[in-house]
Amino acid sequence: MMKVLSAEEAVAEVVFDGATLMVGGFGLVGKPLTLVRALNASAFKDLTVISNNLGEPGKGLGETLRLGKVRRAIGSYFTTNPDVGAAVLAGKLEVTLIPQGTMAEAMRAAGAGLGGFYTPTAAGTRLAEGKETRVLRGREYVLEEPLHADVALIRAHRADKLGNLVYWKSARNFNPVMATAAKTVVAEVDEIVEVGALDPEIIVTPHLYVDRLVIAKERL
Amino acid sequence: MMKVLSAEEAVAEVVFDGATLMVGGFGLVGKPLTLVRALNASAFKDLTVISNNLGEPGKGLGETLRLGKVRRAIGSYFTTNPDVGAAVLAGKLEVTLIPQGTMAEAMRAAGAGLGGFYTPTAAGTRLAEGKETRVLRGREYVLEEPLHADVALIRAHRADKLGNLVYWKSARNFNPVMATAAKTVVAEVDEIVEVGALDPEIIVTPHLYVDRLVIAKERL
Amino acid sequence: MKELIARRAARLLQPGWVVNLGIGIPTLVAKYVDEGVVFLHSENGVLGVGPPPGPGELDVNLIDAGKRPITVRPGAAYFDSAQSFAMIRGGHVNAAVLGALQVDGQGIIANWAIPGELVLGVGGAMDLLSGVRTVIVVMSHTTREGEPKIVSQLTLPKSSLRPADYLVTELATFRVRDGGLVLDELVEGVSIDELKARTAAPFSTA
Amino acid sequence: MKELIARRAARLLQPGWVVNLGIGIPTLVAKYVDEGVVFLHSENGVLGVGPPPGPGELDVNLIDAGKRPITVRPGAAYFDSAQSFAMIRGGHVNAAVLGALQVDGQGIIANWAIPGELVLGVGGAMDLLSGVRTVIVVMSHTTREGEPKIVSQLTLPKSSLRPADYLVTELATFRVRDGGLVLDELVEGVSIDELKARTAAPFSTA
Repeated sequence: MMKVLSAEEAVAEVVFDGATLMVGGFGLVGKPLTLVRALNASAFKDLTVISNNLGEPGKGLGETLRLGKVRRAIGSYFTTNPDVGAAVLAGKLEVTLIPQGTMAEAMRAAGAGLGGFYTPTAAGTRLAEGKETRVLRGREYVLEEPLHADVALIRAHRADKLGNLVYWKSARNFNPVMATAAKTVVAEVDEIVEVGALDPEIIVTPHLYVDRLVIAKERL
Repeated sequence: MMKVLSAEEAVAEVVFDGATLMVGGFGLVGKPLTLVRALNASAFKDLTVISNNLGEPGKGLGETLRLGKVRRAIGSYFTTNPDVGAAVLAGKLEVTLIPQGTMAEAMRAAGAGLGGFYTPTAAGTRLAEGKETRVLRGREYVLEEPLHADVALIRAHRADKLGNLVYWKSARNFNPVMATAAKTVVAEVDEIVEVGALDPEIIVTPHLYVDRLVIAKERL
Repeated sequence: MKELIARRAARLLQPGWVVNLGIGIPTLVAKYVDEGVVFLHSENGVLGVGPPPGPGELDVNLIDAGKRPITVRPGAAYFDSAQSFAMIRGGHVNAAVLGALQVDGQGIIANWAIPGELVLGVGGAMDLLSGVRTVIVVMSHTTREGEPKIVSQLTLPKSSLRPADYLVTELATFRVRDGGLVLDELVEGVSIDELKARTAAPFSTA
Repeated sequence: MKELIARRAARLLQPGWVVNLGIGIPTLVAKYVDEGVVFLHSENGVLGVGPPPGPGELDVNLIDAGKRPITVRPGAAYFDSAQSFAMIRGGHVNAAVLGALQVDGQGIIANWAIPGELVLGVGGAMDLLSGVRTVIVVMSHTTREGEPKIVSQLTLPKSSLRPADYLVTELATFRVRDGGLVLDELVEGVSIDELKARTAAPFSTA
């Protein structure tokens, strides 16, 4: 059976100073807000955060940033939080920008044990600078590396007691693929049901990807 | 709304001499048997068939082979059909053997618009001969190309009238990934339901991958 | 003006197409398509986006890529970001309607970065350009200052090696053919001389 | 003999592990594990394989990778072949129990091809070897002709660059450590001299 912990316990168990964290969500939708609050309340620092964006000013991961815990952010769209630009200009934050689809695919590659992949996205643009490119069958591709993390903090709708997960509408987004790409995966869920209560046909994240469960206390 | 055709009509519309076909299924489970029967009854020839195996002697794709329609077979496990070996020795069939996971991943790469990927599978073995290999972060990988087809003949359980698909237990296997990798996809299903009857959370193959529907007449 | 552009862009979409709409003017295109005939894809993981929620229909966990609340149509499907972009890159999305800051005479687009400014967002624009079958750019014909946005040479960083297929402004619709712009339609009341005066790249009229 | 090997291999599996069982002797391992504690993965797309179907339980569309009818345990999940092998390659499957034709003194395995014979099958063996965290090889210690299958140099084509972690035969269990075989357990009644006589590769005893 999967360990069920409070968000504070889970964060204390799996996070460490200097850790690379994946945090699910597209904006605040599908973001593990209870876990992020526990992270913000913790003393952990020097974090690398891989997430599509860094919340809004002072909210969610935006608060993590304000608390000075984030050393590096990897994502596709930080424009909605002006704190990000200010932190970069102040030399407090390093940002790596990746096209959103390349980011998702790099996580999948990590979870799928691949050494890298060639994508047409960003070929010939500034985001391909410094990356190896290659023409294959007449088209230019960029070589992208798998994107791994120490810990993924994800948000799902329901879990069974083994850790099988199903999601809710567009709150699915990066969560299933992050679950495959991190060494340790903590899933924040609305509800934990008995083993066998989820139809095997509809499980999106099978339990072998999940290490800890936390009940969500914060909702949108 | 998706076109619903008889298997004979569908095969006549989408297959052509020299076509590359993906055919779903693991053994006979998840194999589109009605479509394969229609294919066998057709005059199409010089086919390249991409399928995990080539059926059993004289059954399903094994019959396609006996009819002399298959020029080349790409798959991972042909051992269960002795006709395959005989056809190869007689110079009537060319076989390309790929590790099963590499085959599935190459189909996914085709469906996902990637130019290729590095997999550790088969590195250092005979199946990597003639392929580019590369050491990345200390490990040897094989560069694999995407695997495309002209037509995929797949088997699902239920479709809605738009072409959204759900599968049945282990009959899922290669079908969803083949649906992403072929120019034209024909799905053989047990039942076609109204649009809206399938929960958006449980759809495995969204309708944008599917081009024609056929009702299954042959069952295991 | 934006509505005019959106309405004319919508006419380029064929029945049965799966279409991804970007943020800004592209969003307005939804008003002019029949969502039962054209299927809207949102890269955060929805196929079958419907109209905004009415009273009592709001689900804060159901948004589009512009983070606005949406509903879904019957026959919709949810999927994760990796699968969503696999659809996009793999050519399974028929069209994307995107905004742009500049377009050159070959149809190459700049829509993400401004030199000298810190670039902190790219989103899915480059992925859409790399994979969808038809790219429709919608934009005002000139900048707020009246400078042409259709230029012979981009001064902003390009978004992709892949050109747009159509370019719709409040003055005209262009098609990209054989590496050049072809005037497809002039908006009523606009003269070809006016169009040429406000366009800094050559285009042909047939 | 096969049952003895299977029973001893089963003891290497830890509670909570996800385990993939190959065809042949590996299949027998299922009899000696508690499927509520060890989760069986089948590469055709099932996590949570249960016992063979009883009367009235048969579903011809529910099989394992050996194409035998199965049932599933509560908490099982189905997925497609691409996702199944992503799990395998990505290190999410704790262990694979595989048969072998030969193993060398470094634990490198040959289990798919025989020189001079037409090779028409590889299946998922190479993928399993590339990705699962613990590889347990189960095999008879010698060929039917009495020739050692543990050899200093493979004469059959290797299946992977990655060695096995354990090797279980009817005579002994070896662990692969620092590139060599280490004797972990001698089956009761087998002498170390007998083991050495039937093994054509060196092994250490600590």
